[in-house]
Amino acid sequence: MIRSLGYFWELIKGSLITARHFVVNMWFHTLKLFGIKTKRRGAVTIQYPEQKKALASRHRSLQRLLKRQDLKPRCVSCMLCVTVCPSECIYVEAAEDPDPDIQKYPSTFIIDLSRCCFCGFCVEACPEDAIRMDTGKIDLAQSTRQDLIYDLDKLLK
Amino acid sequence: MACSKAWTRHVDEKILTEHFGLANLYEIEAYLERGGYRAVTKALQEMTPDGIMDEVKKAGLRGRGGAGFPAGMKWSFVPKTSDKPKYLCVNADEGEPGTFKDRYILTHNPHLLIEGIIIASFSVGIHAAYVYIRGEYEAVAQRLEQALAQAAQKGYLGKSILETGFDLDVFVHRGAGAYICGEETALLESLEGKRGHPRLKPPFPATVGLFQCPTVINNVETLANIPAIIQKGAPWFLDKGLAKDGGTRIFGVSGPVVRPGIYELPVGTSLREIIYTHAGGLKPGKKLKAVIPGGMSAPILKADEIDIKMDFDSLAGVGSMLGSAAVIVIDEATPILDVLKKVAKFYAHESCGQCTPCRIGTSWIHKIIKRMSAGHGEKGDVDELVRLASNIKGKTLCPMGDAASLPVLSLAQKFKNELESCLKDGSG
Amino acid sequence: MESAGMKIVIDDRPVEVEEGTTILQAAKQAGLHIPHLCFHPAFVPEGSCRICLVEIEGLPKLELACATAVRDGMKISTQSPRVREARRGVLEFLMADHPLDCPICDKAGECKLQDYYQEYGLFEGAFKEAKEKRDKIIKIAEKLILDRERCILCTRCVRFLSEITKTQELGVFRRGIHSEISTYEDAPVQNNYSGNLVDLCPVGAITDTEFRFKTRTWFLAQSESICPLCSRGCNIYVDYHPGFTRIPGTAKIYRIRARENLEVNGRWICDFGRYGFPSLEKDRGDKILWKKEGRDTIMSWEKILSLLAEKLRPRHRTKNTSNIAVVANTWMTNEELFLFKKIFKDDLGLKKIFFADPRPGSGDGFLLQAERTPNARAAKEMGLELNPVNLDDLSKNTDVLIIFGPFLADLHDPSSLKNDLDKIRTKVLVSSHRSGLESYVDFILPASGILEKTGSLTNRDGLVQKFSAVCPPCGDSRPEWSVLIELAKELRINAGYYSRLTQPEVILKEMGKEIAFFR
Amino acid sequence: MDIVIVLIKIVLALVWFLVLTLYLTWLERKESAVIQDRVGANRASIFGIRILGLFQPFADAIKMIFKEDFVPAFSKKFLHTLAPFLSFFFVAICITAMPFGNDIMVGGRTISLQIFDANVGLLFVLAMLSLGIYGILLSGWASNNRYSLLGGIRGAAQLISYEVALGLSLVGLIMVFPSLKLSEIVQSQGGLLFGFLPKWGVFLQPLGFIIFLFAALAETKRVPFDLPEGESEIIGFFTEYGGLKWGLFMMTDFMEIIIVSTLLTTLFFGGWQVPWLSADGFQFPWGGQWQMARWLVIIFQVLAFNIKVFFFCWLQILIRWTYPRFRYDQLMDMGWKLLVPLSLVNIVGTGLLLMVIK
Amino acid sequence: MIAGLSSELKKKIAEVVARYPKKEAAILPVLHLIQRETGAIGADEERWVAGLLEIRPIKVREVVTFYTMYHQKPVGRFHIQVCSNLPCSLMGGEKVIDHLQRRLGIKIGETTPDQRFTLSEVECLGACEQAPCMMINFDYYGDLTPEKIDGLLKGLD
Repeated sequence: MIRSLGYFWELIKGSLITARHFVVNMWFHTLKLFGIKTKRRGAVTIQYPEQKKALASRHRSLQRLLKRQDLKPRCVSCMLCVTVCPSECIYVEAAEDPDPDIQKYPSTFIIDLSRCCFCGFCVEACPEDAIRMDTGKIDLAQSTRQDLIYDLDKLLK
Repeated sequence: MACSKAWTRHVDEKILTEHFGLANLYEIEAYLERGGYRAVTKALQEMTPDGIMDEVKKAGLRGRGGAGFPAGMKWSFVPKTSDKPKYLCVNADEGEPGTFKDRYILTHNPHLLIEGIIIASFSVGIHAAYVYIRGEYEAVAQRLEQALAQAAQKGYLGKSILETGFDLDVFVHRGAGAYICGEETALLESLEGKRGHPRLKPPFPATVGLFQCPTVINNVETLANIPAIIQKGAPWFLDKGLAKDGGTRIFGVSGPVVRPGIYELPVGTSLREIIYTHAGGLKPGKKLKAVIPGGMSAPILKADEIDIKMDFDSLAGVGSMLGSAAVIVIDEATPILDVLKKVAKFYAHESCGQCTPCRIGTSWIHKIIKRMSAGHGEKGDVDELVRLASNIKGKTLCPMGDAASLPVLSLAQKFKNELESCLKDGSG
Repeated sequence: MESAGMKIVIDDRPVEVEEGTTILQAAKQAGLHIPHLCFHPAFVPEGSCRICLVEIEGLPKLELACATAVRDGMKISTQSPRVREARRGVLEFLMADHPLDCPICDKAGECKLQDYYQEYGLFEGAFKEAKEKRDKIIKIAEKLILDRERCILCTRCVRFLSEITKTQELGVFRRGIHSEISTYEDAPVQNNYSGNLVDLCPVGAITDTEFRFKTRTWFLAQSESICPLCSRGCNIYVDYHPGFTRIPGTAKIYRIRARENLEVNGRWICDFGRYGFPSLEKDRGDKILWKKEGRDTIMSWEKILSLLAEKLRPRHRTKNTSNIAVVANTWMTNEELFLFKKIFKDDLGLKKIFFADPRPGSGDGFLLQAERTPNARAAKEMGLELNPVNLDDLSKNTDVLIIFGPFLADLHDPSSLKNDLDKIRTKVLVSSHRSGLESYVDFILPASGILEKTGSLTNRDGLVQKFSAVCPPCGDSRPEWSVLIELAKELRINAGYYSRLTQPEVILKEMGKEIAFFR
Repeated sequence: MDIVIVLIKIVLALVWFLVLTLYLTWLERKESAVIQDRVGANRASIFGIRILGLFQPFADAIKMIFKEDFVPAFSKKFLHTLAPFLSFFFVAICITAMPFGNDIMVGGRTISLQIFDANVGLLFVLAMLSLGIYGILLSGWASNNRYSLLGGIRGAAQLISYEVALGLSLVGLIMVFPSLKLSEIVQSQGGLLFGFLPKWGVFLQPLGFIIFLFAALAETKRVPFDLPEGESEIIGFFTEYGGLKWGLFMMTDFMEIIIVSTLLTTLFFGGWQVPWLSADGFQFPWGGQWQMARWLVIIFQVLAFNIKVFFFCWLQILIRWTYPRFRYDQLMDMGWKLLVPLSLVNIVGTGLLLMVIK
Repeated sequence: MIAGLSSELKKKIAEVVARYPKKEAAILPVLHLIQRETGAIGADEERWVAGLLEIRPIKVREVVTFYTMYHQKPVGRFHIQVCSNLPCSLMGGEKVIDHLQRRLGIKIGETTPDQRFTLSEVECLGACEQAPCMMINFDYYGDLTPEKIDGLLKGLD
C-alpha cells in the first residue's frame, strides 16, 4: 500500500511537466500577442489552408491522365488499373482508335473519388505511364457525391 | 547457248564425267556410241529388281544430295506390296550456294541420269518418275526434256521398255525459286502443287510420299552413279572410294582459285589436294583464309584444317560435313563478317516460314549481322548469334534449321576475334 | 489385332495408352500439359510451332509431342532442363516477332503465349532489332479482325477453313519472316462458322468485333451451358461479367464460346448461336404486372399466383376445365415441360393445349438445324402433342388463357391476335421477353431467361443435357418451373407431390421415374 | 422587492455560470493545445473576425442544436430525454449555494452575494451532486445499449464510492469551522493564523484538502477518472446521445468542474476572502496598511473569488491533460482503501487536535 | 489478258496437266507457262489457273507468293538477276551489282522507265564456278566484269 503511493510523486512530476509546457508556451503566445517576435514559437502547428507543408516526393494525390504529343490520352484502356483497384473506383470503356498503332483509347474513364483509397496501385499497374497521382491536390472535399466523380475531361486537365 | 564455253571447263575423266569433253554427249546417238544404255539393258534383261538393290547396297553408294543416306537402303524402305502407285523423284533442285555439279551432269550427260532413273525405277517397281529441277535451270530442263524424248523414241522409256513389260514415264518438273524445295518433303509438297513447306517425318516419303504414295527421292548425282555400278559391279565401285562410302564424288570448287570447276575424285580425297592440286591453288596474290567444304550449310574450316579427307565421316569428325561436296574457298582479303552476312541473308531469304525457330531465328540473326556490318555492333552480339543459332539448331521441322545455324555457329566460334573486332569497342 | 496397351513413362509417371497415341495425348492422360500452339486435336498435326518438344530417352534430338506416336517402353521427359531451354528458345523467337501489346490485346488472360511465357519464359527480351511492321487491323470477315503482327502463323485458322468448313477463305502468303495469313483479294471469310477462328487462335491475332475492346477476359465468369437457339443443343461456354457495383448495366453476357462435346457439336458452334446471344438479353420483361382496369399494378409473386389460383381452382373443383386454354413452347426445359404436362394435362385435364414455337429457319447442313427451338424432342418424348396454335380453337369458349413464352406474337399478325384474344376474359402471360403480347393480356408474369435458370434440355438426337444458371434472374423474374410449382401449390392439387419438387434435379429424377426416356 | 433581487441574483449567477461553462470548453481546448505545443481552436469566426477562436463555443452550440435529435430504437424516449436534463439540473442548482462575495449595502439594504444561504448549504451541495448519479444511470439504462448500461453502472459505482470519501473529507472541515452554512465557512476563513497566515481551510485541513481534491476530481468523471465514459475505447453511458442532449452531458461535465472549483475555493481557499484584506482595506501583518473604499474592497473580493475559481478550473484541466486513465481496480482501491481510511484518520486527527487546543 | 492465250499454249498446258495424277500438281509448270506468255501472274491469271486445276484462287496465290520466280507485277523485257551469294560475292558480285545499278540508273528491284530492264538481286544461281554470274531472262552469263557487262547490254535486243 505504502509502496504503491510512490506514484503520487510521479503524478506531481507529471503535472509539473505539463505545467511547464503551459507556462513556457503561454509566454511565447503572449509575446506574440503583443507583437514581439521571438525565434521560438509557442506552437508547432502549421495553419493548414494558409500555410502548406511541401508534399513528399512520393506522395499520392489526385490522379491525372497524361496525354500523348498529339493531345490524345496516353491511356490505351487496358483496364489493368480497373483490375488492380482494390476499392473498385475506376471504370473504363474502350473504343477503337483509327490509328493502328494506338488501336484502343478510353471513351469513358471514371474515377469515383468517394471510393478511392489512394493506394496508388493504378499508377503501379499502368503499362503506359498514363495515370499518375502527382497533382499535389489533396484537398478534394466536395459538397455533392457527383462532384467526386472524375471523368476523362477532368482527369486530363 | 549464249556462253557454251562456260559449260565445259577443267574436267577430270571419271565415272560420271568420263565423256564430258564431248560436245554432243547429250544427243542419244553420241551417248549410245559411248556404250550408253548398256546398263539398262543389263539390269532389265539380266537382273532381278532385288538383285539390283543388293548390288547398289553392296556398292556403298551414299546419297549425294547432302545427308549421305545409303541409296540402296532408301529403296528397300519402299513397301514391296502396296496397291498404291510408287513414285521416283529426282532431286535436281540444286540451290545450295557453291553447288553446281547436277547442272553439269544434266547438261552434259542427261542420259546417264535417265539410265539411272530407269534402273532405280525397275528395282523399286516404279512407273512414274519426276525430275524436280530448279526453276532457274530452264535451259538445262529443256535439254533434259530433249534427252527424255530421244530416250522414249529409242524405246528406253514409255510402255514396255526393251520389251520387258516394264513401263516408265519420266517427267521434268521445274521449281520456281525456293531453296527449301531441295528438302525432300518440301520437294514433294512443291511437286504436288503446294507451297514448299516441309512435311513432318514420320511418315517418311518411302511409305507416304508424293500424292500420299510410296516415293523414292534421290539426288541426280546418286542416280547417275547407278549405271556404272550395274555395269562394272559393286566391288569395282566400292574400290573407287572408301569402305562404307563407295565411288567418286564430284567436287565443285568455287571462290578465288585458279581453276574453279568440278572435279570428280574418289571419295576421301583430301581437301588440300582438291584446292591446291586440282583447282590450282588460290589466285596469285591471294591467301587462303578458310574453306567451306560442303556447300553453304557446312560449318567452315580454317586454313589450317584443310588436311582432311573429304568423306562424310572424316568431316563429321571435325564438326563439319561433306554435304553436296561444294568447296567454297575464302581468301584472306574477305572479311568474315561479309561471309556471315551472306550466309544469314541467304537463310533468312530462303526460310519457308513454316516453323518458328527458322522463320524468326534466321531473320533475327540476319538483322543482328546487318546491324553489325553497318557498324552498330554491340558487345555481346557474337555470343548472341551463337545463342540464337543454337536455339535454332535441332529444333526445326526440317534440316534447314540446322543448315542455317551450323555455318553461323562455326563462323561465330572460329572467327570470334575477328568478328568482335568489328563491334563498337567499349561496353557500347 | 487387339490394340495392345503401350506402357510408357512420362515424367516418372507410368501410363498405359493405346497404340497410335501421340505423346501429347498420352501426357494428357497422365494429367500433364505439354504446351502446344499449332496443334489442335481437331486437325492433323502440323508441327510448326516447335513448342511441344519433349525429350525421349535414347534419342539425340528433341521430338515433337504432338506428332510423335508413343512406342512401348518409351521414357519421356516433358520438363527436363533441355526441354525447358528449348521451349524458352522457341518462346523467345515468338516473342521477338510478336508485339508485346498484351494490355490492349483482347486475348490477354487466356492467351497461350502468355501462359507459356509465364511458365517457360520470364526473360528479359534480348531482341534489340526493329520489329517487323505488319498490318494490324485487317477485316477478314464481317465480324473478324486480323492483326498480322500478333499472328504466330500456327495456321490453325487456315486448317480449320480447309479441313472443317472446307471453304478455304484464308491462306498463307509470301514466305519466311514475311509469311502472312490473308484472304484472297476481297473475298472475306464467309461461312457460318467464322467465329470459331477466334476460339482457335491461340493468340490475339484474330479477334471478334463483338467482343473486341469490350472488356478484359479476367473479369468474365465462364459458365458451361447449352445453346438454345436450335435443336442441336451445342455445348457452349457463356462468359458473363458480374458487373461493376457502381455502374448500372455492366453485368451482362459478353460472349459465347464453343465447348467441346464430341457427341454433339465437336469443338465448334455456329455463328448463329455465337452471335445470337444479345437477343436473349434484349427486351426482357422484369416486372410482375396486373392490368387492373387498364392500369398497370406491380404485384408480388405470392399475390398474383394466389389470384390466378383463385380463378382456376373453382373450375378444377367443378371439373369444368374445358374453357381453360394453355399455350406452351419448347424453349421450356425438360423439367418445365414435365411440370406443365403434370399440372395442365394430368391434373387439370385440359384439352386445349397448344404450342407456340419460333418459326423454323434453315439449317446449314453441319451444326445449325432448321428447328430453332432447343427442346421439341422432349415434348414429344413426354407425350405432348406439338399442336400449333389455331386462334379460333384457342378463343372459342375460352375463359382463361395462359400463355408461356413470347413466340405467339411472331406467329400471328397483331390484329387477328388481338381480335381473338379479346374474346377471352382472363389472359395470363408467362414470358421472359417482351414481344407485344403484353398489351393483350391481363397478367404478366416475368420468366427467367434460359441462361438464368437451371435445368436440362433434350436435343434432336435425344441427348438430355443438364445446364446450370449463368447469371442471376433479371429483375423480379422467376424460372417457369418455379412458377409452375408455386401455382400448383396454390391450386392445392397434389400438394404433397409438388412441394417435394424443390429443385430441377429433383424434378428430373421424378421425371425419370415416370418417363422411361428420361431415366 | 426581495424577489426581484433574488431573481436578479439568479440571472447574474446563471449567466456567470453558463458563460464560464461555455468558455471552459474553449479554455480546455486552448489549454490542452498550449500544453501540447499546439495552437488550439482558432477558426470559428464571425465575419472573418476570429479573436483566438473565442466564438468556438457558439459554433459548437449551433452545431449541437441543429444536429438530429436521435433516440435509439426500443428505448424509453422520455427517460432517454430526461437523463441529460437531470444531470444538468442537479449540477446547475449547486451554484445557488455559492457565496460570490461579502454582503453589500445597496440603498440601505444588505444584499448577500449568494442566491440562497441555506444553513445546511454544504450538505445541500453534496446532496445535489449525488443526485447527478440518476442522470448517469438513467441515460445508461434508457439507451437500450448494453455498453451504455455498463457505462452507467460503472459511473454509478464510481460516484457512490467517491461520494463517501468526499463527504468524510469535509467532516474535519466542518469540525474546524463549526458550520454547514457556506457563508459562515467563508466568513470564518477571514482571520489569520499565527498572525500572518490566512486562516484558510487548506492550512487547517491539508489532508482533508487533498482527499477532497481527489474525490472531487473523481466526481467530475474526467480523465484520470473517466471510466464511466471512456470514449476512446470502453464506451460509456452517453454513447447513444447526440446533438443537444449530448451537449448537455458535456456541459454538465464542465459545470461540475466549476462547482468543484467553487467548492474548493469556498471550503479550502477562503472563498472571496483576500489575505489581509478587511472591510476597509489591506492590513499587512508586517505592518502598514492600504485604506480602500468599501466598493473597491467588494470588487477585490469578488475578483479574488473568481480568480481562485478560475485557477482551479485551470488546474483541473491541466490534470485532465496530464494523466492517463486509472484501471478500474486501481480506481476502487484508491477510493475505498486509501481515501476513505485517510479521511477517517483525518477526522480522528482533527478531533484530537481540536480537543488538545480546547 | 488471259483470254488471249494462244491455243498452242493451251494445248501445252493440257499436256502438262495430264502428267500428274492430281491436277493441282501441275500448278508450278502451268504458272511458268502462263507467266512466259503474260509476263506476270495477276489476279486474272490466278483465277484462270484455279479454274483450270479445280482449286480455289487463294491456293494459287499462296503458291505464287511463295516462289520467287513468279511475278505479281510484270518485269522489264530483260530481267537481270544477279547473284549476290557467297561464291559470287567472293569474286566481286557486289561490284557487278553496283555497276549495273549505275549503268541502268535503277536500284535493285526496280525497272527502267522504258520497261526494258528489271534488276534483281538473287540468291545462288548454281553457277558458282563462273562467279560472279547473272541471268538475263533465262540465259546465264558468268565471269562478269564491268566491261563484259557493258558489252552484253549493248548486244541485247
